[in-house]
Order: sequence, then C-alpha cells, then structure tokens
Amino acid sequence: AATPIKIGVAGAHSGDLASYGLPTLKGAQLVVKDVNAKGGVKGSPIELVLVDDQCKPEAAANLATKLVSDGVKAVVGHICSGPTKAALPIYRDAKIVAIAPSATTPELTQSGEYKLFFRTIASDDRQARTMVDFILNKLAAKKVAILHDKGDYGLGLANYSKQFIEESKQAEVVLFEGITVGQVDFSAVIQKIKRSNADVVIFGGYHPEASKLVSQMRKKRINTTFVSDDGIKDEAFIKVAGKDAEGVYATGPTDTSQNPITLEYREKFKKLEGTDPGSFFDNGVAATLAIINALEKAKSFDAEDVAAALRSEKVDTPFGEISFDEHGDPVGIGFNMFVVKDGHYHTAE
Amino acid sequence: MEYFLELVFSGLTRGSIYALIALGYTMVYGIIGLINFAHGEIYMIGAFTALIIATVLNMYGLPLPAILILASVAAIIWSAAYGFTVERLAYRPLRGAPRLSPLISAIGMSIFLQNYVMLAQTPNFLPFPALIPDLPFLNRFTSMVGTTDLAILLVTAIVMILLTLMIKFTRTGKAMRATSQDRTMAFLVGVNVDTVISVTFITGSSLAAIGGVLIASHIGQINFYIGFIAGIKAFTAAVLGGIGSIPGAVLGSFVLGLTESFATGYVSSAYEDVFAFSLLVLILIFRPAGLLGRATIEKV
Amino acid sequence: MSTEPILSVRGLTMEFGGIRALDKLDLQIYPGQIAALIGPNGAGKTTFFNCLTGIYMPTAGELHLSPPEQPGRRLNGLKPNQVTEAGLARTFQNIRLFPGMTVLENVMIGRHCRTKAKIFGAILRNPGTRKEEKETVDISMALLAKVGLADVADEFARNLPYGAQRRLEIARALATEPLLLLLDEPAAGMNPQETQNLTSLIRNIRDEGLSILLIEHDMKLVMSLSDYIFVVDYGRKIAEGTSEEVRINPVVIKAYLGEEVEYA
Amino acid sequence: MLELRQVDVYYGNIQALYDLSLEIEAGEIITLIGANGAGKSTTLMAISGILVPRRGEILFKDQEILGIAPNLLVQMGISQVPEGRHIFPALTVSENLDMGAFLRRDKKGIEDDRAYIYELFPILKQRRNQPGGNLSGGEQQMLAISRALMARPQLLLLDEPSMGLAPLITRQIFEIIKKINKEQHTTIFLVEQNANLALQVADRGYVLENGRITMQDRAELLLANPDIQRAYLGI
Amino acid sequence: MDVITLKDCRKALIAALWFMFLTFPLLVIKVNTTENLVIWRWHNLLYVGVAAGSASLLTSIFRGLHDRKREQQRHQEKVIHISLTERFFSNPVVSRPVLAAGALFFLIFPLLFSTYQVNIMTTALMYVVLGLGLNIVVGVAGLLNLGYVAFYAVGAYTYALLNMHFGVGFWVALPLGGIMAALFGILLGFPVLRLRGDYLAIVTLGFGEIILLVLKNWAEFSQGPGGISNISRPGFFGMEMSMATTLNYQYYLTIAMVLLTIFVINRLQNSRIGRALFALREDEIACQAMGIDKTTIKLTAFALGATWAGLAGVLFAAKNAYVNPDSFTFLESAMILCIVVLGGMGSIVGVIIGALILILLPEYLRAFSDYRMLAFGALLVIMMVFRPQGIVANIRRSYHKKDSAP
Ligand SMILES: Nc1ncnc2c1ncn2[C@@H]1O[C@H](COP(=O)(O)OP(=O)(O)OP(=O)(O)O)[C@@H](O)[C@H]1O
Ligand SMILES: Nc1ncnc2c1ncn2[C@@H]1O[C@H](COP(=O)(O)OP(=O)(O)OP(=O)(O)O)[C@@H](O)[C@H]1O
Ligand SMILES: [Mg+2]
Ligand SMILES: [Mg+2]
Repeated sequence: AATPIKIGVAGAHSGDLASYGLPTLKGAQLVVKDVNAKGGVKGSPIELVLVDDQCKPEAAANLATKLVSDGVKAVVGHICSGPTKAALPIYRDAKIVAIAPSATTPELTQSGEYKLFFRTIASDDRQARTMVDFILNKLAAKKVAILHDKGDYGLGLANYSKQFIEESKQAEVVLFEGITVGQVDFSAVIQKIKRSNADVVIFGGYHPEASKLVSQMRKKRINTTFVSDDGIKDEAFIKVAGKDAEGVYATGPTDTSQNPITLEYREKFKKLEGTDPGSFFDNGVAATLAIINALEKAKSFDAEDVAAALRSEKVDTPFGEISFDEHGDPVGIGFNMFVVKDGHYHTAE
Repeated sequence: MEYFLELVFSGLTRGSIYALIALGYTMVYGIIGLINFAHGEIYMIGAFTALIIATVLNMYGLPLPAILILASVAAIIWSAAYGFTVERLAYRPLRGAPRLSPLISAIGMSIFLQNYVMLAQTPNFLPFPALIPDLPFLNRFTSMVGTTDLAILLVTAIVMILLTLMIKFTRTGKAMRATSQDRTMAFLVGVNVDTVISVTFITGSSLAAIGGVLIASHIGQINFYIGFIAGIKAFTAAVLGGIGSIPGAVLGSFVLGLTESFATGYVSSAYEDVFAFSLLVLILIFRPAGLLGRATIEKV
Repeated sequence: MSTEPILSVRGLTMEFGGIRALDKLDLQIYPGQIAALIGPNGAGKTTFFNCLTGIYMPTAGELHLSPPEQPGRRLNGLKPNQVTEAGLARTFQNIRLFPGMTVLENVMIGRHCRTKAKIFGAILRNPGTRKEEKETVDISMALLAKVGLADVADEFARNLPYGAQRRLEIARALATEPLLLLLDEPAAGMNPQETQNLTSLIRNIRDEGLSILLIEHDMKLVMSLSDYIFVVDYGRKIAEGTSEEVRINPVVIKAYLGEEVEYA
Repeated sequence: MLELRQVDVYYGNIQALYDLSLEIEAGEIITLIGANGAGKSTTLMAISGILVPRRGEILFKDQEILGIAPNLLVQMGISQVPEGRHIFPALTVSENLDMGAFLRRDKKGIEDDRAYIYELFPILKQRRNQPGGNLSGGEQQMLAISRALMARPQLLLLDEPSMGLAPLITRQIFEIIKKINKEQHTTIFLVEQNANLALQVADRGYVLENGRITMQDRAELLLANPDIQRAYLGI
Repeated sequence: MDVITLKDCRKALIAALWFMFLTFPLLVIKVNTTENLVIWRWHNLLYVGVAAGSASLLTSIFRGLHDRKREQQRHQEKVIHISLTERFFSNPVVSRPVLAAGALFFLIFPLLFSTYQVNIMTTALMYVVLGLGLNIVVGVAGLLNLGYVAFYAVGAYTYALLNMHFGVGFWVALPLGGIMAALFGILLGFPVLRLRGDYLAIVTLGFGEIILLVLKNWAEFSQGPGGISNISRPGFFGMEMSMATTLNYQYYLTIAMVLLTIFVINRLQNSRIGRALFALREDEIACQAMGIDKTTIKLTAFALGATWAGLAGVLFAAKNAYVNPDSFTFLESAMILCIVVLGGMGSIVGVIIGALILILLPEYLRAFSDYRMLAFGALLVIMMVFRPQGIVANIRRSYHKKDSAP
C-alpha cells in the first residue's frame, strides 16, 4: 500500500481545556475516516498524528518538533492562541502548513510572519467589529460595560471592542474589567455593572464564566443586555445557564446548521458520542476538509504548493464554500449575531 | 451607601463560601500540620455526589426539599468516606516521614481525584440544579442578598459555633488539640490518635460536602476543577486567620472576601487577587501567626 | 579579683505580661572565674540567659561585656548572632543541636562567625577559602577530641545519647571562641560518673582562660566547681558569695537547698 | 504485674535493646539505672507501646500486651512520664492536667486529684492558666509528673523525674513517689540518673549496659556494691 | 507462615467492598444534566471490587515477604543494612563507570534520538536546573516556597522584554535574568523574614500569583496574556543554524547549564554558607545563637534559589522563542517542588533523577492519553508512601576523613 500521508492534530485533548480541543480532534478523525474510505489523497491514506498540548505554550513547542520529526505534511491546530504562537516558528522553519480551527489572535495572520499559517475562524478584530456594530446600530447602546476573562482571547476581544466603540463616538465605555476565571462568586463585579448604569454588557471569554455572570446578574434582577462572543455560542452555554440564557447575544459564524456538510458531521458525531459536538467542531471539520482538499489539489506536498492551493482552491465546508486570503484568514465564513430564544440560538435581526 | 452595603454583602457571601472550605483545611492542618491540597477535591466530590443523587432522585419525581436533604446527606456521607480513605491511603503511612513528603502525597492525591472525577463523569461544566428554593420574602433585598447567599451565611455561622464548642469542650475536641501538639504524648495519656485523626478528616470532609452543595447551588454549575481554585483561596483565608484556629478560618475568610469585594468595587477586579495576597502579606508581617493564630510558643 | 568584670549586669528586669521573671538583677563576673547561678525552678535563671544572649528583649537593665580590647561593650539591643560575635556563647536547657547534621558539622557551624568565606569564595574555592575551611575542620576536630566525641564525628547529632549531646553543645559553643561561656544545666540527665567527667571538662575550659557562668541544680557539681555563686529566687538576687558562704546562708537553705544538706 | 521476656528493640536497623528480661511485682518500686544511651528510655517506650519490639513478649497482669495500641495500655493502667517532659505547649497548665485524666470519667475524683496536685506544687496553681510551653524547665517537670498522676495509674513509668529540678523539689518528688506507692499502691518503674536517690526509694534495681541487663538485685545490695558505687554513684 | 492468610483475604474483601461503596455514585452513575440523561454503569463496580481486592492482597503479600526477609536477616546476625543508593555512591568502583556511562549517554543523546526527543530532554534538563535551584531554598534551607515559578517568570520576561525592546541577545540577557530574579528573591525575602513554615508557603504562593496576575493584566508592560513571541534564539558567534542544529545547540547549552549548576551548588552546599543554610533548616534559634545572621542567610537562600530560576527562565524564553503567562502557573511550582521532594531533598543526584522522571514520564505516558494525569497523581502518592525520603536520601559529606586521606 502507499505510504500514508501524515497530518498532525494538535490541541488540548486532556485536562480542563479539553472541551475546546476534543471536538476538533473528533471532527478531524471523522473527516479522515471518510477520506480514507474513498481512497485517501492521491492514492495515499491519511494518518493522523495526535498531540496534546493542553493549551500550554511550552508543550506546544515541544510537540511541534515532534510533529516535525514525525514528518507530518500539515497540522490541524493548535486550539489556543498562545500555543499556536509558540509552535508557528517551528512549523515555519520546518516548512509545514498549519491550519488552526480556533486560534483567533489577529497578529497570527496579520503580522505577515507566518505565510504557511491559515485558520478557519475569524480573527478577534473581525468578531469585535461585528459585536460593536450590532450593539451600536441594532441595540442603540449608549453606555457599554466591557468585561473579559483576562485570557488571550477574551482580553483581545474586549480591547478591540473598546477601541471600536471609542472610535465610533456613538457610545461610551463605562466599565472595563477583567474577571477571575474559576471565581466562586461574581456579585461584586455585578454590583459594579449595576452602578455603571450600562445598557449593554460585552463579555469576552468562554461560556462557563459567561453563564455564571449571567445567572448571578439575573438573580440580582439586573437585566442589562448581555452580549458575548463565539466562546459562548455553544449549546452548552444555554444548557448550563438555563432560562437565564434567554435574550443573551453571541457572535458566531453565520448560521449554517442547515448546510448538508454541517448536518452530516454533526449527525456522525452524535452517533459516535451520544452528545452534541461542542464548540469549534465545525471549525475543526472545516480545517481538516480544507487541508485535505489542498493536499489533493496542490502540485506537490511541498508546503508552498499546499499553501498556494489553500489560497486559490475553494472548498466546501460546514461554513459553505470558503477559501483563504493572502494572510491566511478565511474568506467566506460570515459573521453574525445570534440571540438565545426558547433555548436555542437564532440569528438576531 | 447602598453600593457600599451591596459590596459588604457580596464580600460576606464570598467570605462564607471560602469559610466552609477553609474550616476543613484548618482542622486538618491543625491536627497533622499538613496542607491538605486534596481538600478542595473533597469539596468537589461533595458537589458531584449531590448533583448525581439529585438528578437521579429528580427522575423519580421526589419533591424539592426531600431532594435537597437526601442529596446533602449523600454528599456528606461520600465526602466523609473519601476524606477518610484519602487519609488512610495517602497520609497515614507517611506519619513520621520528612515534613514535605505528605505535602507531595497530597498534591498527587489532588491531581488523582480531579482526573478520576473527570474520567468518571465529564470534563465539561454541568448545570447544578437550584436545590435551594427562593424565599419570596427576600425579594425586596435580592439586589443585596439572595436566598442562597443567606443560606451560606447562616450555615457558616452555625457550623463555626458548633465546631468551636466541640473543640473547646468535648472530649474529642480536647483529644484533637492534644494530638495536634504532641502526638506521642497524646498516645501516652490515652488518646487514640488514629481515631482522632480520622474523625478530624471526616468532620472536615463533611463540612466540605456541605460547602459543595451550597456553593454549587450558588454558582449553578460545577466541573472537576472547581475544587482546586476554591481550595487555594480557602487555604489563604485559613492562613490569614491563623491556621489551626476555627474562628480564625472564618474571620480570615470574611476578611479575604470583603477585601476582594471592595477591591473589585472601588478599584478593579482585574487585580482582586493581587489585593487579596498583598493583604495576606501585610497582615502576616504584623501578625506572623495570622489574625487569631497564637504565635507558636518557643521557650528556649 | 580586682580587674574589670568581664560581664556586668545592672538592674535587669524582664516581664512576661503580668509575670516578672527577673527583678532588678545585678551581677558581675570576673575574667577567669567559674560562676554559678542557682535558684529554685522558675526563678528566672534561663530567662536571664535569654536576656543576655538577645533572645528576649529585657524590659529594663544594662548589660555590658568587656572584652580586653573593647571594654564596656553594651549588649542591649544586639541580635543573638551579634551577641555571639561579641563573645558570649551558650548551651540550652532543652538541647538544641542541629539534629540532622553530623556531629562535626554541628561544631563547624559554631565557627561560622569567626570565618568569612562568601558565596563567590565558596564557588571558586580560592586558596584563602580552602585554608579557612581546613582550619575550620581542624579546630572543630580538636574541640571534639577535647569533649571526647572525636570518634563519633560523622554520626548524626540526633543519634547521640543525651549526655553526649550535652557535651556536643559545649563543643559547639566553644567553637565560637567566646570570652564567657554560658551553660544551662549541663549536667542534667547525666549520671554521677558522667558528671564528674563534665566537672573536669569545665575546669579545663576555664584553665584555658575562659570565664564560665553556669546554671545547675546538681549541688555537688556547683559547689566543687564554682568560684562564686549567685542565688536567685522570684527573679531577685537573694544571696551571693563563695560556695562556703552560700551553702550556710539560711535564706538559701530555706528557698532552695532545703535542710540537711551534705555536699562534698 | 509487668514482665518483659527476651525483648529486642530496634530503631530502624539499629538494635537498642538485646534480649531484655525483667519483672515487677505489684506494689513494688523498681529502678533501672544505666549510663547515657544504655536504653532506659527505650525500655519504657517499649512498655508503653510506642516502640514495638521486634522480638520477645511483654506481659501486664499476665496478659500479653505486645502490639496493643498505647492508648489502650493507658486504659489498662500504664502511665508514663516521658523523658523531656512532653508538655502540651499550647494547653494551659490546668488543661494539661485534664489531659492526664483523659480516660477518667469521675468528675469528682478528678477535681480532688487536681486539688491534691495544686497542694503538692503550689507554683502550678499559680500558673494554672498559663500555657504549658511558657513554664520553666522545672515547672514543666512538675507538670509532667502531675499529669501522669492524674491518670491514677496502676503502673507508673517515670523517666528521669528529677531532671532539672532543684534539690528541694527533687527530694519532694521522691517523697511523693514513695507516698503514692504506699497510699495508692501504685507500682512504680523508675528510671533515674540520680542512682543514689533512686536506689534509696526502690525495692529492687536493674542495671542496664548497652541495651543488656547486666545486674539485678535488691536496692540496698546494689547501693553497697562497690562496682555500682564506682560506675553509677560517683563515690 | 503462609504467603496469604485468612486474615489477608478478609482484609481484601473488606477493601473491595469499601471501594465499591466509595466509588458507587461517581463511577456507576453518570449523569448528564444538560441532556437529562442518567447512565448506569454497573460493570464498573465489578472492576473496582476486583482491583481493590487484588491491590489489598498484593500489599499483604508484599508486606509478608518483607517481614519474612527481615526475620531471616535477624537470624543471620547483623547484616548491616545500607541502602542501595548509599552503597552505590560510597563505592567509586561501581559508581564511577556508571556515572561515566551516564555522562556519555547525555553527551551523544542528540545523535541517537529524534529532534523531538532531544527537545523534551532539553525541557527535562531545564527542570533539573529549576529543581536544583529550588532545592537550595526548600531542601537545604528548609524554607517551603510554593511560588518559585515567579522567579522563573522573571527570568523569562527579562529576556523576552529586553529582546523585544532593545534587541538584547541571549548571552547578555542570561546574567541579567539571573540578577533580576535574585533581586526579586530578596524583594520577596524581606517581608517574609519573620514567617515560619507553612505561613511562608502560602505567602510565596501568593507572591507567585501576584507576579502572574501582573504579567497577565499589565499589558503595556508585559504584552498581557498574548505573550511575547519571536524572541531570538541563542546565537553561536552569529552562525545561521537549521532547525535541528538549533535544537541540538540548545540541548548542549542546557547541558552546560546543568553542569554549571551542579558544580556551583555542590560547592556551595559544602561550604560555610551551605552549612549555615542547613543549620537554618534544623533550628533557627540555635542557628542565631551560633552567630549566624538569620536575616542575611535567609535572604541569601532566597536570592540563590531565585538566581537559578532566573537563569532557567532566560533559557526557557530562548528555547521556546515565546513566553506567555500560562507557563508560570502554580501547578508549575508544584511540579518543581515534587521534583525536589521525590528526588530526595537536599540531594543533587536525587533532584536530577526526580526531574528526569517527572518531566519525561508524562511525555511517555501520553500513550495513555486520558489516564496520563490520573496515573501521574497516583504515582506521586505511591512513591511517597513507599519511599517518603525520596529516591535518593541525602547523604551528608564527611569532612575530616577525606581531608586526612592522602
Ligand atoms: N516566654 C515566656 N512567657 C511567659 N512566661 C515565661 C516565659 N519564659 C519564662 N517564663 C516564666 O518565667 C519564669 C522563669 O522561667 P525560667 O525558665 O527562667 O526559670 P528557671 O530559673 O530557668 O527554672 P528551671 O530551673 O526550672 O529551669 C517561669 O515561671 C516561667 O513560667
Ligand atoms: N530515634 C532514635 N533513632 C535511632 N537511635 C536511637 C533513637 N533513640 C535512641 N536511639 C539510640 O538508642 C540507644 C538507647 O537510647 P535511650 O534513649 O533508650 O537511652 P537512655 O538509657 O534513656 O539514655 P539517657 O540516659 O541519655 O536518657 C542509644 O544508643 C541511642 O543513641
Ligand atoms: Mg531553666
Ligand atoms: Mg533516656
């Protein structure tokens, strides 16, 4: 048989952040299973090399060299931005294409340092732009409180949001606070929100903190509109927050849940695991599909060629047909605002 | 003024949450001088047990108060059993070992229990049912203090008083104090040291379980990692109050909770932990044994 | 003795909360003397040592040490380590060795304040440091030989029997090159035979030019060794004098010795 | 009352007692004398169950007690005043005494005994609310002895009770030992450096050398023995 | 004496039943409250019972054999029992070739293994430096420090920031990182001088958290949680190097660092300063009474320990070319502490072995993916229970015999 083509899958697969890394891993495995069933890429089967960086930069750097020495042709990953930053120089030097499903820091692509890096998720600034436009234009917010979880992702979003709001001069940022992840009680910060008289709260971060915040706000009868990011656009958020989730806004890729590819893979996942896939599942599937498509279409497996193919060839993914711009950011993944209604996310008008 | 009061209540809530966990820390430390890093995990296990039992009972359609009581009792039983077992397996064989060895054993236990629960259940956050019903008469004050906050405050106060009385006046309490000061001598006056230590772990773990149920109801969600973060803060509070002292643990927790609350309210929550730990350092500089801790008597 | 006292204490008072452990104590010790401090349990003897050596901060009083080259050095307010450097060394009533270190190392620690190797010296091990290190070992071994512990030099201090631990404490204190050696119940826990050996050891030390102040309840040892005796009770000096004078002093007999004393 | 048969005790891999046998009749005072490090304290710790002999038998009132937990031995009537006093430093003097009576339930009796002890050692009464750790060495020794008496033991093990005590008090302690032996019929096992005094109050004595019993006899004969005089009495 | 007695069997049965009870809610019932699902996994009960029972039996057998061996030894009269490690190190005929083989192995390591292996070995070696540094504070001076990683962070950020703003190179930054960390060590040392034991532990833990929070929140200074990327790798006379060469170079650099650390710490431990540190651990009051200035010696301990963390930090920043606050969490401090204690407090060889085991083991346990951390936690407990003094118990040097030898 032909020697398999190796593709690395890197991310948090164990530990407390596993819930962000495992969906991508499962997505990649499902895609590869299909591809291999159809005969692989250019006649060679795909073999996944899984590495678990637990979202730790130093582990990511070590594991990147592992992937390099294992001879992978491309990497799907990493999940968190920090590890991605730590690993990218290694992939660059070793000439390997990396495509991240969920690393959103703008500078990864915009710095122009990493020509072989791509991602299937919008960068923070685009997301913040969507959020800010929505609250200014649709919600007509005048006073905005911005919270973040002090993390790379949350803080990045919060900073861009603040910047955009201030530039727009249509509203005022009345509060800018970092909260502590894992804290048992947020009532002090909630009192502060109340006192700031904000009409909208923007939160940059992930769903566990978001649901705690929302629940505790609602318990204290504070009904300020809550707007957050892709990190909470996850059914898990609604399930944990329950009825308090109603009316919460979250940005996310344009709703493609009726897209046949999305349906197909979600169905497969559900059959396999018995639950709905978590966040970034679609992104992971998209990244894997994109890289396999590029390998198929590229002149050779050389990184330059694969990268060129990623840029030029359109590919069908759960987000519809996408390709990548010269920086490596996705073209075709639209961004929308969603709102929780009756226990589900719906596109907000 | 109203804002100030709101912050006070928020600090008290947070403080009593810390206190419920800190009490167990302080008891175990008091008796065997061990920073029981696995204590946070016992609290987490209490919360999980309550969640599991409550969910099962809910399927059988029991009324809410019955579920609350049964789930709490189950949480106490199993947390106590875990606390007991952890001591037997990981700490008892290490009596008389170099001082830091049990600490490493405790860290290992903490890692083990976290991963055990993660693998046995799920790494994801699970919503915790609202076991404590909202009391209507509190509605007017909800902006300051909700039902769960009140429940936590009350339970903390009761537990502290009962424990203090127990340690001061009961035989078990005396045996605990003697054991903590000189284990050999405690044996020589007829104290069953092994039993006393087990009782201490069981009591501390039961408190953690109560904490687990209350706190999880308050936060509304749990995962396998909640014990670790809460545990570190609770331990800080115990030290602040004077480790080994029961009222100290509670006082330390309130001081810590209030500091964090005011730091968030008047400065910024970004640095709340910086304030908390700076306060700790400051207090320890002036009172090296904590707020209520008695300076170790060193007569030469 | 007409020379300057090597140690002079005036009006020393120490209070713990309500308890007055020392009450305006005065005392002088002259060079080359073996002086003893005796008194009932809880009279304040150990407290006196603790005040002298900077472990407690006395409530009132003046403490002066007079080394030949620097007469009248005030000890008040010095930290324990500075007191030791100034020339006062002590042993402890409840033995305080470094139990996890070897016997030799215990004595070598005593040399700390008389040596100077710094971090870089230690790393580079220049000739100066090496010489100093060798001296430290030699002096320490010599001291161990003197107290009869040379053959257990590599034993952990904690494994020594009680009496040997007491002798090790003396060797360790001697290593700091004191002018005045303070011994707190050196014979406690020793049998008469061992006490006799201790007696000659202490005498030898004095003969080498040190002054000694000792606390002891073993009257045989006190009476046979001391040139001068101070008796305290309730923190106050109730008598002083030579052993002959003290022994027959009715106040001392009543407070401390009891009737029917017959000590050689 | 108590019998040790061919007991070997080790610390880790170091042997401290060799083939040690001794016995005490009820109501007797016996003393064990020996140089530093001979193994006297080790013997007491083995009887109290803190150290478990690797070989041999220990019988208390004809019952095998080897391996029984120390607290149960206290319940059976064995109390010890350990070497180094072991006062509970943060408990007050009065609480230390309470701990001595930990297994007793007769409130009245406890109070009587406490009063009796305060009579014996008035200084302890003065200091009753002070933490034990602050006491002077001699005061602690008095407290340690008192604490053991509070248990009303049948067999009292005393490890160097006179250490650090003023001559007056030392004599007083030995009076008390004789007294409780007479009045309360407490059997006493006395380990003492002050062999002279010890042999004066004891009925019989054992001599321990390097972990082995080398001699045993009636106390007055030992007192008169020239070898003993030279080695242990300093005459 | 039978290998298994009836008593052992009963004990095993009780253990089995107890653990079945203990694990019942968590292992048997799996709830998914988001889906309102309850799954019963009765088979787990069986596994737990069997596992607990056999574990109990095995310990009984093990203990029985151990006792029997001891019994036999006693009859053979005085077999002086010296631990294996002690025997190993006291006998140069055995230890020298083994040590030489070890040295050779490390020297040619990059020739034998893939770059990935080299890379994780480099990481492990960095932890050796960290472990040895912490060992000065915890193992030698007895000051429990739970925030050691703060100094590591200081070193790493010193290099990262200097490199980012001023283009300072690795070799210049290396000593600067050490010095900065030492200063922070003293800074931490001052307020905690009066604290004892575990009070110290919690303050140092707090100090670690404060440094971490400042790094996270003070973005103008530290670039916040995003971290600093593109830090220059260590240069070698300005040569251009390929990826693999760079990694190998870093490996040898780290080896050199480890050797330097061992050399310095070994000399320090056996010096006047080292003895004073040991004495501090043993008895603070007696230490002062011997004329040792407690303040100076404590600060020295903190500064010395911190220096090595700072140096390791610079090395870390250079190796990863990227730093962010996530690398400096409390767990990292705990890990380094585990290295020190597991290896054997105060023992250099022990710390080296401890670091290699604790850092390499999780890497190789990756095969067990999910069970990796579970096994790791259990291992820490088991190791401590069976060998509380650590893998290599500390052996104190004998001064005079050596000096009297020719
Ligand atoms: N740190 C302290 N706090 C409170 N009281 C103290 C302290 N140190 C000593 N005392 C009290 O001061 C008195 C004198 O104690 P000290 O230890 O000096 O007696 P001493 O003369 O050495 O007696 P002994 O011969 O029994 O050792 C005692 O009554 C003791 O209780
Ligand atoms: N914990 C220990 N570890 C190792 N050896 C010990 C230990 N305790 C005592 N030993 C040794 O056991 C022997 C007997 O000690 P023990 O304390 O019983 O002597 P002793 O007769 O009571 O002496 P002393 O008169 O000094 O109290 C001594 O050689 C001592 O060094
Ligand atoms: Mg005294
Ligand atoms: Mg003894």
